[in-house]
Amino acid sequence: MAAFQPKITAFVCNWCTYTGADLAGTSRLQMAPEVRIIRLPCTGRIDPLFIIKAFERGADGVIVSGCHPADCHYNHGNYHARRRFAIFRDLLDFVGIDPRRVIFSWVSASEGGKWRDVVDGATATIRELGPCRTDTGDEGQGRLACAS
Amino acid sequence: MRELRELAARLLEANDVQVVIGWEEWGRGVRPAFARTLAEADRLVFDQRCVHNLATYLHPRRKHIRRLGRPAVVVKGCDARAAAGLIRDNQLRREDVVLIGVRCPGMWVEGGAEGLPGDRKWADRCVSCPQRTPTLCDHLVGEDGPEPDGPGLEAQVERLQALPMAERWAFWSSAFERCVRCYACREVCPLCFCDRCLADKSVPQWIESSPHQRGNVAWHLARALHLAGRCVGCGECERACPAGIPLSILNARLQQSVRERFEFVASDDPSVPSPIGQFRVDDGQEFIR
Amino acid sequence: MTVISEADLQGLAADLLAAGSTVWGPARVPGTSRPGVEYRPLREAAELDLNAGLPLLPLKRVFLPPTEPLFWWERTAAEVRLVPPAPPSGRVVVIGARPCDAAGADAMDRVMGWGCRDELWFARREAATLVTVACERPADEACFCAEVGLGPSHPRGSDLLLVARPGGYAVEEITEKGRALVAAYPHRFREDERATLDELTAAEGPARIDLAAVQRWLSDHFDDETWNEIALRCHGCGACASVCPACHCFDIVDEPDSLLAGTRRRNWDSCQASRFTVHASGHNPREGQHARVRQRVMHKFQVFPKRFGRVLCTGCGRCTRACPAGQDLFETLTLVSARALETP
Amino acid sequence: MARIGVFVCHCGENIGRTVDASAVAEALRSHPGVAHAEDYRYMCSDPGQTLVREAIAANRLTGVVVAACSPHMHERTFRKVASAAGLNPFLCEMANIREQCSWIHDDREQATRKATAITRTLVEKVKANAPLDTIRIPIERRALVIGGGIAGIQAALDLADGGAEVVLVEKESSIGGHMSQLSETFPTLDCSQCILTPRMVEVAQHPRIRLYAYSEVEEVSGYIGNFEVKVRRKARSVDEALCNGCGACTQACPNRKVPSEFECGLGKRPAISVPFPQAVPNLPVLDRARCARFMALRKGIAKAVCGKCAEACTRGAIDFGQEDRFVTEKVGAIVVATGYQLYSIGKEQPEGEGLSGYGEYGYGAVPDVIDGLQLERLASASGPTGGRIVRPSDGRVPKRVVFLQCVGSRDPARGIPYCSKICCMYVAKHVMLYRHKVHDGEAVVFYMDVRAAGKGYDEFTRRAIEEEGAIYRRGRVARLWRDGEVVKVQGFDTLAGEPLLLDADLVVLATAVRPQPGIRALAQKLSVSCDQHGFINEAHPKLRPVETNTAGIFVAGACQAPRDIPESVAMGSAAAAKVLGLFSNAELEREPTVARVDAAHCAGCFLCERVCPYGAVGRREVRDRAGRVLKVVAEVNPGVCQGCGTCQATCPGKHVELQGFTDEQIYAEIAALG
Repeated sequence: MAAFQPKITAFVCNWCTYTGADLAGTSRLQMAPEVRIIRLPCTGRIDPLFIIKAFERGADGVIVSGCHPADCHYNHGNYHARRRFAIFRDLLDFVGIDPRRVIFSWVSASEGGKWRDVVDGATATIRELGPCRTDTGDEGQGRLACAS
Repeated sequence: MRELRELAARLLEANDVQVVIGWEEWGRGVRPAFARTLAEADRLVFDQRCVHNLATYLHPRRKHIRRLGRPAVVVKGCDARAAAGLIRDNQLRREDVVLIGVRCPGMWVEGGAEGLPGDRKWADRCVSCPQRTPTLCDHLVGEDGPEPDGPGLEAQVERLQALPMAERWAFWSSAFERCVRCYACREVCPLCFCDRCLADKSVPQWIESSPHQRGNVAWHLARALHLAGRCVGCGECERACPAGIPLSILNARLQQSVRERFEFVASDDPSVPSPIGQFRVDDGQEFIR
Repeated sequence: MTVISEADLQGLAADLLAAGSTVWGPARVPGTSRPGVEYRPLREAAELDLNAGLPLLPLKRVFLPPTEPLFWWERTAAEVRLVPPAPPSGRVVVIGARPCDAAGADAMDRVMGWGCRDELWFARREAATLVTVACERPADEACFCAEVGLGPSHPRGSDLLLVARPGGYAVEEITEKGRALVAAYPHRFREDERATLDELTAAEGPARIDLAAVQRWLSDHFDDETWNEIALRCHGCGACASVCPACHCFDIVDEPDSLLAGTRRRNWDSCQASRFTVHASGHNPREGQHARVRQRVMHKFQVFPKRFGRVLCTGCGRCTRACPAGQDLFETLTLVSARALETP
Repeated sequence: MARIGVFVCHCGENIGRTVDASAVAEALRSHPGVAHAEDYRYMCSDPGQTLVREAIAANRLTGVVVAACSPHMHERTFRKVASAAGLNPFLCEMANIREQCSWIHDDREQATRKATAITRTLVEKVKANAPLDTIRIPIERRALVIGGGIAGIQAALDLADGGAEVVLVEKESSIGGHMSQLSETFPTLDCSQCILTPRMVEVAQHPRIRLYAYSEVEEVSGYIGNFEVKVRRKARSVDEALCNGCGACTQACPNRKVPSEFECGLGKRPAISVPFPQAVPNLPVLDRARCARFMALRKGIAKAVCGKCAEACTRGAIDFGQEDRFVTEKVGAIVVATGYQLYSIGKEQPEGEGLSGYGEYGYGAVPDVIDGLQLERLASASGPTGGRIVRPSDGRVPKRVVFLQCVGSRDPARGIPYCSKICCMYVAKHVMLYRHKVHDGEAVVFYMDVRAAGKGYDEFTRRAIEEEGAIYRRGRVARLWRDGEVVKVQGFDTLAGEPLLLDADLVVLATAVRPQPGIRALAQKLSVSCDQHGFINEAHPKLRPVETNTAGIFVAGACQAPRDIPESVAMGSAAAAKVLGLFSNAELEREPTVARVDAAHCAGCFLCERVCPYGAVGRREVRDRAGRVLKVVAEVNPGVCQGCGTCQATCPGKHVELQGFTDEQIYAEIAALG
């Protein structure tokens, strides 16, 4: 059996984490290649729907990252986001979807190293948790495996 | 009952309101009633069967109700909280409605319990109710009843929360599997007032409309999230669900979450803002690295 | 007269399961907020529960699943490839259907075969054998099957009709499919000449609604103040349509499964949903709940009978039971019927 | 049907070494909707840009994805290229395959696969992009400066000299701020008033400056280029048009015992007064709380008991019935320069700031324990003592003065963890002023560190120690109390390692610099943010030091952080330059990545209004043809919106869309991953 290659979607803010990820590149920090970044202006723009959809479309894990508290480019988008994600995480846990599949972090524009750690850490976690599947329950076609 | 009927009659007679929304007897218990005449007002009832949240009729979407004129609505504690929610979210102006509060004795639902007539028990949500007697009202009628007892919703939340994660998933995925996406839960919810629900939006289709696992999980997560900090615990969603999905437990869990994290309990004071849409600099972030 | 004991009926279910058939029947469901049984594909025969009254939800999902794929697509830069679903296969037996549900399926046959034939529907219909159990008594005061030309032991739509007798059921073979089932499992059935098949009737007095009068009144009262009154308490939640054994409106959607592939599906829908008839322009010809409530009554008691000669309602009363606001279809029909008779 | 062009850059070896750029282009070529794909060694080079431009035209492309470096590097470059080729610039996106791919992976196969996936994601996004037009906003070429201290004066003069109209609002009756209270200034020891008052007069006489002294900002609405400011002109009880500043009223006032705020309580003033002789404008204010006439009226004595000032005024300028007036000014930019106040060691502290006083220093109740500003007044030639440094208690000349640095500052336990920055310098200055006046006096300074970074600053403090003989003791003072005629100062010299108990004649506390009271309320009116101490937040601590996060609002001086005079002046000039830069355009151009409300479906819950950090969401009535209000919906002001998108994530129905990052675009990106 081929080694499990997790798919991880990262929703990051433009000003801190995206820039931090750029810095990781400029600093030539090597990291796991499974993460795909979607750039947004602010964590305040990140809707739990994005995370749900990412899972639906085959992600095994999701990273959400933005500016540290008090550093938000838009003053307090990240504070609103933090409330949203706290509730969302409680909900995931309660319905039995492993909340470890959603990794929240604050990574500033100067924390290239921290971004590398988040990416590598997320990859290791998801590798351990295994694939996440969503199902339409259609009979006979076997197009999507059952939830595991 | 007499008190309620007389009050309704007075309000109608004075033309202070043109309709009193309350409950009436019918073949299968009680149901919402729209009293516009004194005779109709004299048929209003209130007792432990009046589970319906009549604040739902105050939605701006209920245009056919608005056409009846200025309404008076009979509200229990949870219904008053719902009215407060509508006011809080700018869906209703306080001066556009007369609220007749009833001292709510707690509602009875199907299922045997000692000391109650017939095959009845206290509704779990009423055992957990933070405030049965409304304060957001122009009139207050009725008498206090005995304290409802039973396990309450918290006990059910705790029971599920204590299970291993895989068993929680088994519980909820089999519950969600039964959903046929009729959206009855949404339509009867007094706080689901969006002009067009996210679930009805197709560009993009965040929530697939098909009642398969993928679509159902997305719908139920989104529905619960949108009610976090707004749900008043009236239980209408669960009551309306033809598939009997225990939505109240899901709602109760998120209300517990906003209570513990943001010290918010949905009250019938419309001036207290809901926790989503504001923040504290020192909100907990134990889950963020 | 052919009879079957309670034990043998359960045994029949076990035999069918063992033979690889899908067996549906009323069974308890864990984890719901309300007690009662539902039609479920049985995992084992012991789940079958025929004494818990009318199942909460109708039987129609056996033939019209809440969601089903119509085909899959796959895109490349050059073309779009379509893959049809495999036709439904394998024998299905429903044990313990109620007459109102069987009649509902039969009513829907009219629509599904009208104009173009719905192959998916009929493939499932043909693969299925309905073993119906007559109702000894109405489930509750919401039942009104006798008022719509059916009854507690009406055979319409059934392949076998079972009528309770002490310790078991008398068996009436309605169709060839029913006969074939009896023939295939002879050890489960036996003959008992003492047994008789009594038609069960609703214990009520004379009919309270005159369907012809209702149809007549509806034809003449599309715009009528009565609709506003009837619809006042309605939330438009559509629970009535979900639980109706004869409602069959569906929506067709395309859903991507991956970047370049997806599924076209058919999903249940309801004329009670406020956006059911919204045009692309934003205009909604059925603006207002009264128009949607009217639509449901009109379709069932005016349009459908005009086209197919019978109403699209089997009197199961589920809509009334399911309604969170106390809408009562029978009450509406009584009202309309009375109005019709008042005004000749 | 989309016709997307994909341009994959090798960036020399930077991308090419680990990503097979040709393979990426090849993979995308067969992707649905891609009409053209190619790779090139340096896409940002002139030939590279030409290649993109020509391909857009030749293939009638409807969108472009440049797979190269970070959008932070070259998004602007390639959007310009698209624009030059006639394509809307917002139909061009960058796929970051350098910083976020080639530079962080070394496995060529994996990196190439990832680069392909990243590029495909952006192709899917760009298919959902809509052409956007730059937002143009008219600019009112007038500026409001709030605060008439040295920072505000500098900003106002630079703006006015630069050709802009200026409205200067000062809450006190004269401009000049704290600098007008200072005796001399470090590190040159030139007289503060001598350098300040000419600037104050310039303000008063400048044809393009409208000065509202004794006024406060009441309300602010609007947005960059288009603010509307309501100013409260507090009642002076003096008609400004009639008063010629002769001072007769002041002379006539019988109540001469009011502690003077300007003299920090060390001097007295009449109930009607100007704060200091050089005040600008030179107009008195009648202090109604202290005026005998008004006090009598408050007690219910109807008869006017005093009217001496009015009798003395030959021009009839005294107006006892005057009320606060309001004026509304339209301005295009605002400079906040409200300055500072000194922390008090008293028991009473402002609510909600987490501050506490110094019980061990007697909560400020010990006479002959004064703060730095009070010493300035004692040392000032125009001050209450005519420049003689004497003890407030008995008027004796102190022979030993003990200076305490960092009182409040750098003391998290009192609620102020930051360094007040100016104290080290002014204490050194105080030592010199004292020693110049009291030649046999002894100056002892308790300090934590001497922070004297600045041109000529360290030399200045050295002079205080080496030439003026100040005794610098490193350590803090644990306790001070009154003992007969002297103040006992108990401390510890941590360098010498010895406890100290000194008898001081006078103790001067270098108390912490804090923002002005009311700063938070003002910040709220302006929709700018404060840090936890109340200092106004700059937009970026390094790169945007005089801008705030609200476009069109700038900050100068000590309201942003503790600042000395040269810094305040520099910030005033810098803010003026930023405003003049803004005003140099006829119209303001804004990125069109702003939120837009779908009014047809907006339910009017206004959650978006609550979460908007900029107050960009307003309300609009939707009416039918007969003019009846159907509903009230949210509306985003594109001039104010900064494009964070928090509104959209909060809107339950998603009926507000952030242009450039719409749900459809993000959905497309997420879907492209599957």
